[in-house]
Amino acid sequence: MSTHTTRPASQLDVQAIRRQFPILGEKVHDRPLVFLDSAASAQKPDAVIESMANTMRHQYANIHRGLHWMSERTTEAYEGVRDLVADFLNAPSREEIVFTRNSTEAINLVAHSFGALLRPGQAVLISQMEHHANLVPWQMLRDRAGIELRVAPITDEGDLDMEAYKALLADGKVALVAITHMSNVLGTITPAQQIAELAHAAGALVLFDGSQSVVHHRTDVQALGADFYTFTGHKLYGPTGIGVLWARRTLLEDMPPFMGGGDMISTVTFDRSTWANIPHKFEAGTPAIVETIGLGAAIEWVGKIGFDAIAAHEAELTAHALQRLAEVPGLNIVGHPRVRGGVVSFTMADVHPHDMATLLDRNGIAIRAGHHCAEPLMRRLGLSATARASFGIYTLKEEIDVLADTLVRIRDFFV
Amino acid sequence: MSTHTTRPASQLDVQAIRRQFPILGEKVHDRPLVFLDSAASAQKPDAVIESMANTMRHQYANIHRGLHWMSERTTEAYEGVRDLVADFLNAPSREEIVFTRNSTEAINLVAHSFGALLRPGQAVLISQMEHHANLVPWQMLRDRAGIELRVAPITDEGDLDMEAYKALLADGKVALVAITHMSNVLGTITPAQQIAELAHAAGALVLFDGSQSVVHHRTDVQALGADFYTFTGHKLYGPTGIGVLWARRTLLEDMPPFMGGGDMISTVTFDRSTWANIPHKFEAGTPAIVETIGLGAAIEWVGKIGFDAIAAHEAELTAHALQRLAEVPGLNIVGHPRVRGGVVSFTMADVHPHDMATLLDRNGIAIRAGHHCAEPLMRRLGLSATARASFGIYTLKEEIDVLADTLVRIRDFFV
Amino acid sequence: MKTATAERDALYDRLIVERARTPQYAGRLDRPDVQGDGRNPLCGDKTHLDIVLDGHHIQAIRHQTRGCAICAAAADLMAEQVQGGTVAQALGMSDRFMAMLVGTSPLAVADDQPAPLGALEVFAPLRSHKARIRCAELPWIALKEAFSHVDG
Amino acid sequence: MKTATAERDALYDRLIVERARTPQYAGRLDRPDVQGDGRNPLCGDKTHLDIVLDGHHIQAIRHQTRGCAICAAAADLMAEQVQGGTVAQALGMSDRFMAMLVGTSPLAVADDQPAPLGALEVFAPLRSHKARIRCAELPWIALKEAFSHVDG
Ligand SMILES: Cc1ncc(COP(=O)(O)O)c(C=O)c1O
Ligand SMILES: Cc1ncc(COP(=O)(O)O)c(C=O)c1O
Repeated sequence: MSTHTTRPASQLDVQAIRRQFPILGEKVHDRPLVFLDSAASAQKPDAVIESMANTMRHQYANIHRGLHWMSERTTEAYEGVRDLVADFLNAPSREEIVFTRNSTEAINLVAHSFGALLRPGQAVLISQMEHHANLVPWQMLRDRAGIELRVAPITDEGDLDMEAYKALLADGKVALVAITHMSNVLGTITPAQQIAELAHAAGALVLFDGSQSVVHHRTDVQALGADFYTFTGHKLYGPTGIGVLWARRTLLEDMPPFMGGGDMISTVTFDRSTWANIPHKFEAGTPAIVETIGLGAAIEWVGKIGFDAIAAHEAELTAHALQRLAEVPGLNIVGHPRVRGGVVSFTMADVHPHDMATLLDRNGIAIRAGHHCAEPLMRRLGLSATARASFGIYTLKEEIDVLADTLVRIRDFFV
Repeated sequence: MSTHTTRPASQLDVQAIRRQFPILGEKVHDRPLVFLDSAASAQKPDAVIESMANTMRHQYANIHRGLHWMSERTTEAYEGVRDLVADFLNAPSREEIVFTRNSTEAINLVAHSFGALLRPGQAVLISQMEHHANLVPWQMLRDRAGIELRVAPITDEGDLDMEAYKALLADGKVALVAITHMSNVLGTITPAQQIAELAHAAGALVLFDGSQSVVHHRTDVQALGADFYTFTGHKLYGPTGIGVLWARRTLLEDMPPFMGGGDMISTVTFDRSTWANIPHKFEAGTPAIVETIGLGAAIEWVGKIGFDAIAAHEAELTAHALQRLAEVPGLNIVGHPRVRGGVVSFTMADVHPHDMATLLDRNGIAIRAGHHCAEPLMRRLGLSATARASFGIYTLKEEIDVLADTLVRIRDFFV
Repeated sequence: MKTATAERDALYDRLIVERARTPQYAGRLDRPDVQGDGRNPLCGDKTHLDIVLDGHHIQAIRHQTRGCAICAAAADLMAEQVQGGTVAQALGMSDRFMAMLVGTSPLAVADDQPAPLGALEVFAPLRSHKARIRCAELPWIALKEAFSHVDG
Repeated sequence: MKTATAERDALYDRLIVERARTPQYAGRLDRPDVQGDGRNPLCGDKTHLDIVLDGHHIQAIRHQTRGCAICAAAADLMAEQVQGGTVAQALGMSDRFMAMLVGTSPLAVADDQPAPLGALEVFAPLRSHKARIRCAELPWIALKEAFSHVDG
């Protein structure tokens, strides 16, 4: 049916993959949808949609506290995803996997519960390229707990400035380094292993915001030397409403709970309550049961495709995009990091990113424009907004060509 | 197809409704599923399942920050549910509707953000029949903020002891009354309007935990005189992962945010951030987009059936259950409140609730047994556990008969 | 090719693109009687207005705008439409403009008072691009602020 | 009718129901050498063990159990099986019992050591009722606690 016949050099059969995403057959303003906004949220394959629908159709009840068949089977399915996630991250133990709504909640949980153990005089160190999700919670902690918030600068290319980073660790006051594993604006993949080594050498723990990175390559929290790691289901071809915090067991054990309620307690009296074991201590109330099961389906689906194929495909797309976009008159690529994932930001002389986005949309092309929840980074870049195209498993080289061609016409129209 | 032909006196065509719940056709241990555990979590009609699946199949993208068609349409769908919820609760304004994961998170949000405005010397007043979700967050607040936690007793019948309640308000120290609108154990529907009037007269605000009650009758937060109201989607035939906090505008405006991140800010610099307007101030990060849309479908679905029909049907079921269960030898109904919803707890002489639950399950009947996340209430009742049957839109009188008959056989088996 | 895109985008009328590129009312005034500011933190757009009044009349108006084409053109066309009129007329036009954008009025032609929006009607297609409505509204928000202490 | 339910529930073997109703090893001992407690906060089940030792041998054991039939029968049948044996034998039996419940061992018959679980095998059907496994385990957890300071 499709007129796209080129097959990327990677092993991925992209057309076969696309057929598993019903939405990719939709039209927008009478044009075929060209979806280049996966970094904001990825589309969902049938496997995920059906696993959720089938749970609700055939095997659903509230979990943990039920003694009946539906409840036991649903509990098994839910807890089974904890094993899948532990495996996905190569976590030492399933009990170190805490389910949250999204990456934002995972980071807030750490800021609240690990943050409660920090004292004035200690510092949290973030970077200049953080998403608001890995910035505002630390700011709120700073204002609440009287700790210091330090910001590691980036280079003009968009890499973490490692010398400055080391200098900021030097006085030994930093208790926690919280840094993105991949920038949602610049595409930068940060040298997580080195960041962790330097942090540990300075007596600091390290949290990586893996919201963008887990989608593009295999993640191994042990090899990275991470202490905390977070990601969010909806960017990993999974459902909304589900995210993950991984943290080392001893940390989770020492941290006070975040929210109180059912399922997170051991015993309750009006005077005093005691907490359940990890990870349940951090999962109050009825969790996002169906979404967790959907996340499991997403992880299994991605696992079947394999990160070797995914990474190869996305590297090819990104290289192609950098080349084609560079040819567009007046276009300026924002960020030239050493290692990058499938995200490219750009601006265009005389055309505001919002106008680009709207005009692209009129042609069926979905990109994002704005500050990408990274206002301080925009300020560092001297910009108020960028346009951003981002790629996923289902992205075609031809779609990038359509983007580049349309940008040329938009530029013509404006200048 | 079905052999059930009786039609309840209420207007509800229960068989037609049941056909919309695929799971009700399932078998458990080779017996037709008799699902009497809706108070823990209700099953989902096709309308909800399909609205979620179709969103993911045809019209999905991240919301609020996108300028493209998919994002705008998804934003409209998501924000449209805020209108539906405002209407569902008869809230004065859509901006007073905050989406959370569940009721538990809604209460924790209030305990955290409203709690931050309380000072030592002030008190929060709960009741003896609270779910842990409306108890532990206040306990944590007490321990954090040095406020007092008071507990209003219940009568032996399972009603709030109104005289004692008044007495606990008398010194004017209570800043907030947080009480369930319907007990998940006793079925008690509390006199919310009267509770609110007395609270206000004593200078206290009032929060109702509507997790159980919104399912059974029409809710009007203005008529009740509530200041805060919470409920949870999965008990209202809606998805997991989505709950609601309603609060009066001025309260939400005065409260500091709960979590930090994207979407809840107005401007961000490393020094200082300012917050978005309500309700966005309280919705950090990518929300449970698809689940919110599913909640909207649930509310519309329930609305089409109408609370008059639902309440009549459930009243009939509950009366029937009370009568049939009273005939089971050795069975003791726990709680005889003045006004009750479709929840009946019971114990049986010489048979532990867990054994009842497992044996009922072997016969395809799903009920709940345990402390129902209300340990202090169990202690008040002098019990360690109860069995609980709970009814929903799709429950048949015949299913209650099957329950009662099977309980008689279980009792025979044990005694 | 140019036309292909342009045709698809009634929204980006040539007038909008031209006024964004070559504004007629950009700049500052020496001694403004009132000033107004609009800022959209979500996208970083800003506009500043200087206004000189002569009684109830808007004698001169200039804007300094940093933003997208929609916002820049909206500021410039607004200035063109309100200069020379009264404050009350400007505020009335503001209401009709907002109503047109949210689609509550059929192209701003009310029954009793057929005051047209003139060139401002090029913004009507924004109705189907809700996220961009704020861009066109921003200058009018600044105008309202400028007049918030002036009697109509 | 009685049989109908009973047949469906191999899980609730008559032995379990009888021992729950009429335990043989319920009660306290006057001067226990060791004691153990098990408590499942989720369901409120509790068991207390008093044990009199004679060297490495379990001379007498009594339990006081408040809980469901599974828990009560498990405590009573455990007492019956371990009384008279050594501490090491009891702990070995504990391991085999747990393994049977989680289904890692085929009915507790290991290759080299065919030590059967005897009457305890009535609990095997619990495998498919994961939420109830804790009920049967509770007395064994109390036993482990009792022996935690005793050399096997
Ligand atoms: C009365 C009551 N309050 C609160 C809750 C908590 O609801 P959720 O677990 O969805 O947060 C429940 C249900 O478990 C309940 O019955
Ligand atoms: C780098 C980064 N961190 C955190 C987040 C927040 O993810 P979520 O909104 O799912 O919590 C995002 C995505 O928006 C992101 O790109």
